[in-house]
Amino acid sequence: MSGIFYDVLADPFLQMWQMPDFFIQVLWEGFVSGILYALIALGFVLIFKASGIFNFAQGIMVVFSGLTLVGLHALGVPAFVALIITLGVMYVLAYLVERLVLRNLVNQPDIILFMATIGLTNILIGGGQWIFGGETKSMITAELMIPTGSSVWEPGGGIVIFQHIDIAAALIAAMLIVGLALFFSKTKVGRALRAVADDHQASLSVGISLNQIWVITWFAAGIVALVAGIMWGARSDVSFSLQIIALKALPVLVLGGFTSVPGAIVGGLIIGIGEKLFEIYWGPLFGSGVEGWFAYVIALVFLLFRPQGLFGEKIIERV
Amino acid sequence: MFYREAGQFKTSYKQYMQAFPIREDRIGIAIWLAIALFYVPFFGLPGLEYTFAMNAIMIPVVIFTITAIGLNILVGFTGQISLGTGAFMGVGAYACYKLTTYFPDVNIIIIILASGFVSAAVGAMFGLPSLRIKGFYLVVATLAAQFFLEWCFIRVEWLYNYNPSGAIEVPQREVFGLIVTGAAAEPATRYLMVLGFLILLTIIAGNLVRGRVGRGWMMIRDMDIAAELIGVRPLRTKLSAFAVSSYYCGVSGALMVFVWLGAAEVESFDVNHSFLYLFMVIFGGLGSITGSYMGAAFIWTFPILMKEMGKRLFDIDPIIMENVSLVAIGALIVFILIKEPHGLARLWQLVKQKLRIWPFAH
Amino acid sequence: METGKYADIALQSIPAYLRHNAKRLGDAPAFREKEFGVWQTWTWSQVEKIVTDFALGLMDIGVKEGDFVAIIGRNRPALYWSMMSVQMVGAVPVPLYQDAVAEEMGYVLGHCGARFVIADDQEQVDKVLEIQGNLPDLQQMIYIDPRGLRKYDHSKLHHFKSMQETGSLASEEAKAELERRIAELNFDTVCVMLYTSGTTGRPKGVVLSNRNIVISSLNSCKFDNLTDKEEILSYLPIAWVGDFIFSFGQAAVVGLRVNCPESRETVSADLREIGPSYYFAPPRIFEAMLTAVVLRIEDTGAFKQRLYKYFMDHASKVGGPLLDGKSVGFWDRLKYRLGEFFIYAPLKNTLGLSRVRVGYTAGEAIGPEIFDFFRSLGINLKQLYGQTEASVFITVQPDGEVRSDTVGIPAPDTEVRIGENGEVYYRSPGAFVEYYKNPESTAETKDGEGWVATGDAGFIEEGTGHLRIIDRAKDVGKLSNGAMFAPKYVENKLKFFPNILEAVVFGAGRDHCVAFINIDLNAVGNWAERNNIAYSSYQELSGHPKVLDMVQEHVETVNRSVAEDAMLAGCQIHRFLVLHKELDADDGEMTRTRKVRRKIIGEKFGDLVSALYDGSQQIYTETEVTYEDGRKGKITATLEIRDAALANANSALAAE
Amino acid sequence: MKDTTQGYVAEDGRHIGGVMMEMKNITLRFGGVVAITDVSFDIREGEIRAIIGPNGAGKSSMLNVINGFYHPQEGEVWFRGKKRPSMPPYEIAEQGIARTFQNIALFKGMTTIENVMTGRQLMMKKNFLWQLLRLGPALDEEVKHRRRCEEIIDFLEIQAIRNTPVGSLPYGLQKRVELARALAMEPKLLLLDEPMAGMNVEEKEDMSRFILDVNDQYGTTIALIEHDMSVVMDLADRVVVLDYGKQLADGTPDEVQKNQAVIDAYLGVEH
Repeated sequence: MSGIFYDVLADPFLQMWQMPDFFIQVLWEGFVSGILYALIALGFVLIFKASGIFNFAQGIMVVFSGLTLVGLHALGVPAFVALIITLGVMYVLAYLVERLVLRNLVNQPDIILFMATIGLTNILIGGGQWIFGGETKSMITAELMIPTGSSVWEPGGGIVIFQHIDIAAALIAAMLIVGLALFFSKTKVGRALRAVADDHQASLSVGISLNQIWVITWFAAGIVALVAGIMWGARSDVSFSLQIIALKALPVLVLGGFTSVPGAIVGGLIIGIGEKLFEIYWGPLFGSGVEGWFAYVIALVFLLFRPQGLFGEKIIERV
Repeated sequence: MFYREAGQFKTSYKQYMQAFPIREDRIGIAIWLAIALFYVPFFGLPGLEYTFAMNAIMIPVVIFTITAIGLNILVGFTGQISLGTGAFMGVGAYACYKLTTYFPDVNIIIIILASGFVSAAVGAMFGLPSLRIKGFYLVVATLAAQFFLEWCFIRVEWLYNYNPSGAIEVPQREVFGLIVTGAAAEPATRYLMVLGFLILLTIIAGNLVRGRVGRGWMMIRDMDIAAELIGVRPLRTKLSAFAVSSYYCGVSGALMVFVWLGAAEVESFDVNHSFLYLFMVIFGGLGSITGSYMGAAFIWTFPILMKEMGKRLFDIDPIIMENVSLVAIGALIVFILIKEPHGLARLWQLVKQKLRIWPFAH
Repeated sequence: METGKYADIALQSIPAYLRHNAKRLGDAPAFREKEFGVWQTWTWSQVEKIVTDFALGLMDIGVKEGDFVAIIGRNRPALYWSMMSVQMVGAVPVPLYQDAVAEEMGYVLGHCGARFVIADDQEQVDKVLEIQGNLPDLQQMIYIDPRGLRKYDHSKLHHFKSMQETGSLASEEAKAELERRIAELNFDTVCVMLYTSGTTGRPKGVVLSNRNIVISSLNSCKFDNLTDKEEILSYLPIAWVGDFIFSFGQAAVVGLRVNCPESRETVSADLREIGPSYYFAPPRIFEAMLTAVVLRIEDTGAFKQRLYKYFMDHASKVGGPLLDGKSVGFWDRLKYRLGEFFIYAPLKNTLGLSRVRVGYTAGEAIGPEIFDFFRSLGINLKQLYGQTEASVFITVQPDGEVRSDTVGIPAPDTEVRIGENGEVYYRSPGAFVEYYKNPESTAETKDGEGWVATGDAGFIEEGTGHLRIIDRAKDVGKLSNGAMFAPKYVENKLKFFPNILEAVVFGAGRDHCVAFINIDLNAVGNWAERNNIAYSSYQELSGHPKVLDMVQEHVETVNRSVAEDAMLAGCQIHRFLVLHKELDADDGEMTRTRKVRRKIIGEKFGDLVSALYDGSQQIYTETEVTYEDGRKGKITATLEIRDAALANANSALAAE
Repeated sequence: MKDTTQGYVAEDGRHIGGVMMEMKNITLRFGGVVAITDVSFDIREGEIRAIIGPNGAGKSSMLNVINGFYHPQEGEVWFRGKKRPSMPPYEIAEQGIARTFQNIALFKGMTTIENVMTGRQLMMKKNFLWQLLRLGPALDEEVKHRRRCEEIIDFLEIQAIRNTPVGSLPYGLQKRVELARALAMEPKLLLLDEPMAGMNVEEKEDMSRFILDVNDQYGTTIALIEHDMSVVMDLADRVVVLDYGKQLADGTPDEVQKNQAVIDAYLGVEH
């Protein structure tokens, strides 16, 4: 057996079988980037659920929060103080967005709001570069007491390396998700947020104004962005090219559905693991670099068969 | 104020269906055309150095106006959002490059027009999912096109004739004995060439959007279910919008590389450019050809003028000004969406309306 | 007269002119009508074909020479053509007011014994059907617009189009017969019969011959150099002599281009589109335009208001003189040019008057500030004085001799004299033949030498030779102390205030004058809005004390102005009230041309008149009204009566 | 079995033709919810047919079935003597069925005339090349259809709003524009979804007049749904009454009004 069928259908699996340690390593790498995709997607979902806005700026918020943190530290602010100030900045950002943008665009079509968030993206890019400069920066990993180094696992003679940063990333992400879940189910504000997602009128009965809800969700999305920014920054570096990578949250959303938190996580993992596997085992057939588009094409194919996403409900069109 | 419409009555539908039924509008257009054709090529823009005015402003603005018209057909007239514009322009550029390689003797104008068809075909292909998916989901589909095509521009070496630099370098070509492409081409010649394309493509776009085809697009945009119940076939209509839009993008991409840049790498077609074009369309006005002109001119010249002004007046570092103008454009986008979601075109319409009923207010 | 003496007489009937035009102007536009969104255009040759075919169709259903054929509807080409066709077959067209109620229509149809009716649409057809029982002479009806008429019994009902088709298939004998009939038309054939609404009593049928119409039209066209390039908008009732002369007589003899609006609601929009070069409107339309301009300017920002005021002030200074060709200083001229660009031209454009070369107003006295406003913009607006019996023209203002307080010099070929009682008499080629079936009235109005009494009192101004009209001759009465009583003169002065829509002055045989005032809902309503005066109805607004204060001020201003003229000083208004309802033609209080019927009003509101004279401060009254749909109802009100301050007359005569 | 070829004579003397469309035992479900249960009736050439019922009676669903937008789980739709397979909406439009919508589905970005022109979309055939040149045949075609649309605009007396963007029109006029758009399709069967909902008395009268005029002038078969019984009684030749998805009665307005089940269903619900 030879030719294209062999290359596509048999050889990659054979490789996986022959080098299980490498396969596990690839899976792990994919898992970690999947977690990060999921985090970014989570930010989208939070905002979309609460306000129906497709927040294109979520990706840049990741970069912006990371930059702010690093930038503050570079100015001599101690790491954890900088972290708290950055949280404050994200709150101010959420507040300003609500005040200056959302409030003025209530009842506009979704597409207008979407485009407004593209405008917001521009502001954050320009503003970020203006204040912190456009060059690549390293994350203050050690200062934030994020473990570095690595552990090695040797299953059956092979070798699998686990970066401590990655483990930390996975754990923090998991904690954040659990935290958010608790926030939504246990706190009054969280329950109100869920109510709003179903019915905008409901918020009034809970006694929280829609405007407050928006600030809270945008702030929550900001926190998620900050965590993603730190973790991602620690793995690679903080730079504006991250923004393009952050766009991969979109295919994640397509897979998981725009309003589903579990969907975002599952989608993130599928994309993260899938694209690593594809890049390593099938990529050479195309000449590498397929990571750039794999996620989108998968999402596209997926869309054609299940437009509502993995966890979405079937849409009944009405006249 | 300038309008004298009394006595301009229409005795046939053809008169009504002209592009500019009001005499004063026709005069206005004629004046603009005269400036564009007889003043700019010889004198550039007032207050700016000639070569700079042509190379950095006029030529790209004309080219991007074609892009903006194309994107507007898709986004503004048909309501399908696209973030793949940059890549579709790339398809046009690479197609043009390959065609000149294979047909070195064919007139470059014909080649550029033909390369649009390649782009149209690719655009229609990526438009296929639009039948099943709508809105934000479509954004993902067009991003897929963007990133996949970007990847192709790097990995498929055949596209750039296996040039080790990975870039396409434009050969010199002549039209009517005048050099129009390559470093030796005069700015005025290149400007007039792209302007010629713009005028032709504007007329065609104007014709399309006023007729059956354009109505089909707008029906889909405004209310797709009703459109279907009236007999519009959604697939055919959407694909035609994707194809026409991509044709415009393809032609403008080919012009961009061949007549303006002279050489190009994949960066010229990346997703950031796609955003830029989308801004032009939003800012100028969704669903307006006039708006595409205004949007392209504004979004392109604004940062340049900011930089120039910053340098000349306050001696500010151009990089800072670039960031300032990014923020400014972002803020302007938000502002215009809040104040007038239909962009500059609508503002112009309001002004025009005021002028028509001057001295009254309404 | 320089013009006149039967300018270029060649042809003796309108159908003859139609043929002449078809030859001379062939493919030039003759009629336009806005329909289906565009101005449908017919050339003179097309019109000739349609009119001839329809005439054959008329013969086919039995129209005979001398028959009366009623024409009812709004201004549309098909109705003008119908009149031509009717004339072709030797019958007499009788245009009627389209908004006349069925019984008014019934009287006219019965009086002339119309055998045929050509109606615009279902509404008019229904009206005639309603009264056909009382019309033994009526035989067939023809309609233009088939909408809603499909299910009607078509044994006596025909569609204009289908008759035209029948006509086009007519036999050679029929065609020859038509030619014979056309050939027999001459100056003495009756051209049209127009019913005058008459300020009192039943309408009278004024018979006008081809001589009347053709010569009047020719003379007047020559007077103003009207040519076949002129665009006119036909929007005034087709039954009114003015429209008949402008849209039919003048249109036929020189080939004016007649444009008919899309519907009544779109007249002002259509006016803007067409931009006529020759325009006629009664004073109330100019007044409404000015009111609208003033109100719309008030809605603009401070800058535009100042700009407007600045240039309009300048225009009122030099606009008139410039139009009259008088010499004006260079700087003033330059400033006027600037104003032309910023204000005058755009204003004329929005009003649709940009291209007006000759404009006329007549029928009522026009407020001087209204008249001057339009002239200062550079619109050549002039006045004429005329009536149905004169085929319109008695006196006209030549270019360069235009004033708001005169009505001009005698029209070409027209002689004017003032009778002993001050009444104006004229003799002209346009003077009517007779009142149909009414020899007494004819004899009362027209003497053996052809002099016609206008019924108006006036005098010829010394030096200029211009005629000035005071009032209806019979309305010029005497107060019980013998002083002159000219109610209309006073009423007009009152009506020049934009806030006052109508005024009715009483005083004949009494020792002083009193008045009813009708406020203008538009103007006063706007005024109320600006001054935060709340009101829920016309009645409430008209009774508001502040409104009364305002009206009182106007009345007292008029008193001062009236007192300046010693002869009329007795006409000052001592007491007045503001009526609780608008005077309305449907209630018989006004004529269809919106002239007040003083006598009828005096009788109908007798209680109010006596209250005005008995010194009471308020009066309760009940009034019967007719609603738009024809139902009748009753409204009640308690009206306040005010005393107005009187001015001292400045001559010894009045002081007695 | 009803005679499907012979027509009948309506109250006002109009001759009503044979069966145009027949619904046979239609049942429609959404998931577990049953919207329509075993409903059967026919629509005849040239008649004005009303489907009435209180809110939630399944009228709109029924209209969507006639319209081919919903495909019933059980039952058959027969159109002009043929059983109609399920087909995409645009093919239904090609068969000559036009409709208006309860919640007005005008093209908000266009003016009145442009909206009406969309109704001619199916009849415009000139290809893309002519379209982009907008010359010769394409322009002639455009003019021809524009003229037809203007006639409809004239017919519905909306000349004054010809060039107004529809979004800024009052509700009643929007309804009229929608009717104009449907008429521009020159449909054989016109479906009106609550044509008078939300209108004041005067607007209702106008709309009734237009519906009658359309039927009279163009001979269009009309099926309309309406929840207000009084409106329908003067308008319709025959009425089907639905309640909770079930058919209560079918007959002339007089018959239906006397039907006890109908009276019961309407008592306490309306009026």
